[in-house]
Amino acid sequence: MMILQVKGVSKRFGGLQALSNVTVDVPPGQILGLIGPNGAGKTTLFNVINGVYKPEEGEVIFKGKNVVGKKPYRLAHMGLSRTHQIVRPLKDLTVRENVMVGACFGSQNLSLGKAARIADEVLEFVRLRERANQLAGSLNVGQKKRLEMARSLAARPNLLLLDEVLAGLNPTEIAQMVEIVKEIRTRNTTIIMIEHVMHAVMKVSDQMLVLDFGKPIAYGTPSEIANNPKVIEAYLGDSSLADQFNAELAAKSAATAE
Amino acid sequence: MDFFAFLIDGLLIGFVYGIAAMGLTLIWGVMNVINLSHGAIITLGMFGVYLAFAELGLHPYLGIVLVGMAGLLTGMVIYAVAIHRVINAPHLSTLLATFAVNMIIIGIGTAYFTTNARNVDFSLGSVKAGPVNIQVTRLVAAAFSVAVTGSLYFFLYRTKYGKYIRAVSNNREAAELMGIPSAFILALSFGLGTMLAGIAGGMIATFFPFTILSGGTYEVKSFVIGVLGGIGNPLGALIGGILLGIFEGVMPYFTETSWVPVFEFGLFVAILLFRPQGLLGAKK
Amino acid sequence: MTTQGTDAKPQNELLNTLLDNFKIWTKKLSHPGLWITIVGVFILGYLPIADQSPEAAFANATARESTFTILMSIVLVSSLNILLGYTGYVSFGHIVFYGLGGYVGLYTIIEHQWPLWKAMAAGGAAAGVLALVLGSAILRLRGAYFALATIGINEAMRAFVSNYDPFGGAVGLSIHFRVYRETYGSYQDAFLVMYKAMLGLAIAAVVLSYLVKSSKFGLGLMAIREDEDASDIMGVIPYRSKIIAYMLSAILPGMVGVVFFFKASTIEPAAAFKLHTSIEWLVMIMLGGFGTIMGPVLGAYGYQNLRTILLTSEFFKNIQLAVAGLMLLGIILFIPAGLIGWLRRHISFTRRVLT
Amino acid sequence: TFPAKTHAQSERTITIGFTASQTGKYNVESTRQINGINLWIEQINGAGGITLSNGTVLKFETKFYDDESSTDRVQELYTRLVTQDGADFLISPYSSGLTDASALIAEQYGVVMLTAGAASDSTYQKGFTLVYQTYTPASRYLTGAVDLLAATDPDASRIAIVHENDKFSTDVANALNSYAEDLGYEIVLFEGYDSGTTDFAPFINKIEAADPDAILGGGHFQDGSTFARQLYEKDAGANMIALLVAPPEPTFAELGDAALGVVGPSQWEPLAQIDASKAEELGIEFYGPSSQEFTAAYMEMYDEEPSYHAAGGYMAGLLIQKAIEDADSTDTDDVAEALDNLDILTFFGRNSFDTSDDNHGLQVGHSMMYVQWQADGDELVKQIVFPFEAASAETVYPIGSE
Amino acid sequence: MAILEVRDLASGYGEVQILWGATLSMEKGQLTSLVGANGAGKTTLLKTVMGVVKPREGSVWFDGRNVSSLSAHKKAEIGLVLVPEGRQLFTDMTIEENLEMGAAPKRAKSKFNANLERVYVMFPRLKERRLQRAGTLSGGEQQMLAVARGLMSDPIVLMVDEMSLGLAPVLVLELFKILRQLKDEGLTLLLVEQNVQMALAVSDYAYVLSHGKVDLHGHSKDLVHDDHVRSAYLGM
Ligand SMILES: Nc1ncnc2c1ncn2[C@@H]1O[C@H](COP(=O)(O)OP(=O)(O)OP(=O)(O)O)[C@@H](O)[C@H]1O
Ligand SMILES: Nc1ncnc2c1ncn2[C@@H]1O[C@H](COP(=O)(O)OP(=O)(O)OP(=O)(O)O)[C@@H](O)[C@H]1O
Ligand SMILES: [Mg+2]
Ligand SMILES: [Mg+2]
Repeated sequence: MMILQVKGVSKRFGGLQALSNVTVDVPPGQILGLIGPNGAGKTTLFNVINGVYKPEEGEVIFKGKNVVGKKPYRLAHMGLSRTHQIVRPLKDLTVRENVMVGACFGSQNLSLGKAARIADEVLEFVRLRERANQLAGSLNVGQKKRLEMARSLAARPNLLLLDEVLAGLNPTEIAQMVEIVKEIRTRNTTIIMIEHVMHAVMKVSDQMLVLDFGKPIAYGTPSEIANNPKVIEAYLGDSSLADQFNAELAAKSAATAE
Repeated sequence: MDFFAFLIDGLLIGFVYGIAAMGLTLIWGVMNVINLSHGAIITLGMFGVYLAFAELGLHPYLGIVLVGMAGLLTGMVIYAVAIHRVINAPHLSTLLATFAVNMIIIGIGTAYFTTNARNVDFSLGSVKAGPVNIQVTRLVAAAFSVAVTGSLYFFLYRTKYGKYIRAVSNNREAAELMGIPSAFILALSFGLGTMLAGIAGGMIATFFPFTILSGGTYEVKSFVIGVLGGIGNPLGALIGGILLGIFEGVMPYFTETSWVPVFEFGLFVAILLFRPQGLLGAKK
Repeated sequence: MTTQGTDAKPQNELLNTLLDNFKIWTKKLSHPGLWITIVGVFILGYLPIADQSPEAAFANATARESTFTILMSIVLVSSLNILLGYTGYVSFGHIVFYGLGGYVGLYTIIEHQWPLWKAMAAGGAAAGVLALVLGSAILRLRGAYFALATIGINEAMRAFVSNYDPFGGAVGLSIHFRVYRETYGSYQDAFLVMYKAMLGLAIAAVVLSYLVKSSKFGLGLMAIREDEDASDIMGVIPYRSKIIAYMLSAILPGMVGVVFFFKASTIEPAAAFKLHTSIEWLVMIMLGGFGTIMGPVLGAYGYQNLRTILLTSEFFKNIQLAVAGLMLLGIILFIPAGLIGWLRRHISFTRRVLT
Repeated sequence: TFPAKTHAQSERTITIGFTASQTGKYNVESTRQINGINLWIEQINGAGGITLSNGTVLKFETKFYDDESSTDRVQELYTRLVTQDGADFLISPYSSGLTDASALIAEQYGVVMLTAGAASDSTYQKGFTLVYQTYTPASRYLTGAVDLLAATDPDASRIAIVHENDKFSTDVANALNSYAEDLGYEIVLFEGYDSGTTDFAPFINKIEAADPDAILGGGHFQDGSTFARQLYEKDAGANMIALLVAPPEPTFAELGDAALGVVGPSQWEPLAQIDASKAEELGIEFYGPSSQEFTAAYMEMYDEEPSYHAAGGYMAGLLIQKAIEDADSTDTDDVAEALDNLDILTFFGRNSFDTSDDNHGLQVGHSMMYVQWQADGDELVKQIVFPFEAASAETVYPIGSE
Repeated sequence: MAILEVRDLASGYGEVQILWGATLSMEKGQLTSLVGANGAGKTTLLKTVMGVVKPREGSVWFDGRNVSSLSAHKKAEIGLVLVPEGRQLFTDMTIEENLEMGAAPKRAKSKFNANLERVYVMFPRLKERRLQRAGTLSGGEQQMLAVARGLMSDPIVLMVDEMSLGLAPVLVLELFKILRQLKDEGLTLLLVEQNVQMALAVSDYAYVLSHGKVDLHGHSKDLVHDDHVRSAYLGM
């Protein structure tokens, strides 16, 4: 049984075909990496899955039910959580309260007291515990990203959609976040993860889906994807070129430094 | 009853409604400030023209030009004193700041002018068009409204200042970072809105008697018009004003006059519900 | 999260839940801010009626009247704060509930000789129903558009009532003096009843706004205030929550309308649906501190006292409006977060006490 | 009263309390009213006050607050006047709505209240016992205009009644409607307009279509003058126009030609010749200054012609004065009794009150005058045209025929 | 002579102080990178330099002139430009209008057409979507627009906060290439980057900010080999 099936989904904005005929199955417990060039339609796919946009065509089947046309809150109650690429903290609430909203209104429908406990646990988990009483608006970008994460985790989702949670973190912090993601997966939460930080997403994904101009151009394991010429051309860039570029730069800086 | 007469009268007053609303929707659309001193400023415009006419003996239309210039300055001063400090605070703060300005203007105005009605005893006669008797002052006002709308439109959409105004309204900090003097632009926008309100008041004064409290009516109408035409769009305000004028003019043909506001505001709410972006579908 | 074992025993879960609930309620009800506010309002309201001897009653009459005005504002403003402060929706035309309540109440008193409490219930219910009906329509609007719709509704209602004969049309409704004597003995006694009703409503409003704020429902409202779409995605049901908040904020004002117009003995459309008054309510909320429990109370107290001073001072009464405007402007410019916000920011120990 | 009290030549200050609409829509009328009251205070104190038979000399002072033309605080302010400022007598606020609310306070604390500007009859049908009306009530505001029409033009048969949709004007219009119908007139249009109305064009189109001989109605000053100006500019074409409140105000003349021929009901006019000789005809007492004396004194103090609101304010004071004298006491019951029994002629006209339970305090003695703006060379002058015995000029009829 | 110099800068928000005396300096035509952990105060530093956040102590010198008290728009006018964190686009305006606003400083006016041409070549996607509202762009597209808009103002010193955030790898490479090209044309650049490796590779000089102070600075090629940098920021 798949936890999520996307079947032939298409979504248009005016003249722009943001998604065309996207199909993908996600089995429970898996981490699906979703990559693709900027504007490929990744975020739009998330928005279709959780009910923010209604697709013109296709079905989204979550836990066996077609959820097209359902409101986002219905999906949240069914156990779907997401983070936002462009963070959306509830600015005038404290960090803890932000997370409590996730816990209270998510799949578990918790009482305030329980939610507060869960919030503290989750904040600990994403290393924001000491900021719990601060207003969410005063966090910096990286912290806000972790807050997004905490909020959606607190809902105890069955399916978690992560939209570029690694962006804006430095390599050390990325490594920590990757650990967190892995940890979540051990707790039976299925994850779809949009990411541009390749080495990280390659490390954690079971399968990867690549979108380009709204169309799926490749699907497979990370190593298959990494070597897929179509993907390299559209998205990763010529890796030999990258190496060459780096070397050239290094040489150049060495030269000017003399 | 001649339906045509109702229609023409409504149409003509609609132009004035339009220009009265323009200042409000400009400030609102551009600065995201709901200006509760709008009505009071319209009244100041009326008194400006009245005083120029009664005390200085100036022609009312000259008075309107002076009022417009004074309005621009007054608006910029009001902005600097009362609004700039809270422009980044939650939007209720600016609402209340303008409400306070309203209280100050009305308070001083009442103490000084009383609520006695004033009248600019000025007429350009009227022309007969079939069954309809049209005052020339209203025709002039209509033409003037069109001209003002045109120039404002040009200013907002064709000059760099207009674009700056829209940029500042959209993202103040970014505008500042791009080298746009946001404080000045905001003051200018408020000044423009005030100028328009003053001009509208001045025009109204050429054909209606008024008191220090008269602006309130136009303020509420301006809200309605803003919604009809879409907020922040001068052409929308003019068309919204005309629609409202026609509605008010024509409704009494069909029903008792005292029921007109019921339909007027009922329709207003209905439009809000079904076309919140305005009948003209202005920008979101 | 990591320690949250899935293998925890069900009894433990139950126990935990009970314990949680108990903790929450004790914590909720022992918040000093709540009690300070309730006791404050009670003392404020009780002082002018403490001594019922005729001399004291006479001497305190003015205090009773001005306290009545303050209590009334506390109810109105605390209620509006549920919508404005928690949910973030600005209702300019909130007075429509007060006016409608007043009309329904006076109508039942005059036509059906209902006692005050029953009329209050009717006024509150009418306001609640109106909020439900209107809310389901206009709460689909956001931000300024909602605010405008509330103005439209108030104006439409005013115009409608001016033409509606059962409510006396433009002439309004008026209560015969005998009603007070026959039902309550004298107007004084009737007033005392109204006064106590208003005190009760004020305390009810404080408790209601506290309970809402400290509940899960309230948390949902505040999430809506901050970002409606994001809260939707997190599972808050915005539409339903907003309607409930709108109703909660309408019922008490409906009841206040009944009491006030019963006290005045007369109601006319222009007085019942005066837009300007609605805006004054916003002013009071902002003065005290928006989204807080004490803010509206302090705001109402401060604002109405200030108005009394200005209205009655020999020096200012000519230009009291302008002076009030100047003071308001000063406050907005220099303490934009309201009194409570300012205190919480500048005097740290108040953060625990003020709410 | 005990004789023991008489030996002390004590002086007492009597406080007259009221609220005024210093801000808000009733500001003009209310300000004039205060002017009238202040003139009265000045005159009576100047004349040495009132000396009671027990030797007490009464001096007068006022105490007033701004009610902002709103019911919100009017009860609070009247309570303050009575319980803190020790007001001995009250004068009502302007307008019936505010008066209804404040009358409860007067009644509750047993203080006599004279009303001015509270014209609606309903106020006096609410069971008050201490509230007395200075003005002719709303029900008789415009009935005289119909009489005037009947007398000037027997052929006229069609009347349009258009009124502001508020309490006072609606009361007037309703009474007018039944009065005119009883006289056999056809009411071709009966409609209200919203209080904020500024554009009467659609309304006037409707009137024109109804083709009335006379247009009667109006509301308050602002809408009345706007209406008059637009009637003129649109050349509405009725033979007679009579509007409430606005025409008697001196500033109505600012309308220029649009004011010409407009008739308005007035409680009192400076031109009115009311003096002792008239009282003799009626067989009642004449009290206070003559019309000319009042006008002169007022003009000296304020440098403007008194309007009927000013006279009304003065009159309210004068009635208190007369009642105290008659009662020889300031005690509420005594003064109330004196007022109940009062029937006098003053510069303002005749004054007496209904004493029945149903209408206690309603003014029954006084009646309206009707003024019309007429041209006198380049000047606009306000003439009294009805009742004929008080008239200072002939009615110009049809309007514009001059 | 340094074109931009920051001396002992201190600032913060409300009661909280974030910067505790940061000092850095940049030569004309140099590409400098600024790295540091989340919350170290990098963004705050840039905002304080621009004057969006008011400095509490210290000074900012531009081209030998003390500009500490100039407001942000005046700084932009003289050529000190920031591409802010979080894009800060004019979301209700089209791409092209955003670019026009970028060219608000007088000095940029005359070069408007040339600059527009140039950024459209750099980001063909923007050209394709000239009339799309900026708010509806994808995250990465918005980032392109933010950088392009900054370039439109014809800066002398361009500070970019998290340039590569949310960009596809292929585009990141592309952008770094472009920056190098700009630098060769004489532009002075200050990059705040989380992609530390890339930043150090491309820049001449680097500062490491930690807890509101400059912890370490030096030539980029040296810092790459610094043990502390390697463990704290490169994840090695
Ligand atoms: N509301 C909208 N109206 C018009 N176009 C839109 C809208 N939302 C998205 N688009 C366009 O649809 C395309 C897909 O956007 P989407 O946000 O899904 O991209 P993405 O794959 O998430 O890219 P990125 O990696 O840059 O975040 C983009 O070209 C974007 O400009
Ligand atoms: N508006 C604000 N109000 C209060 N505190 C703030 C505000 N903005 C940032 N901070 C705090 O200032 C500190 C530094 O933030 P800053 O954004 O400068 O860090 P940064 O180095 O840019 O981090 P990142 O790498 O995440 O962008 C953080 O702890 C943050 O919580
Ligand atoms: Mg995206
Ligand atoms: Mg940063």
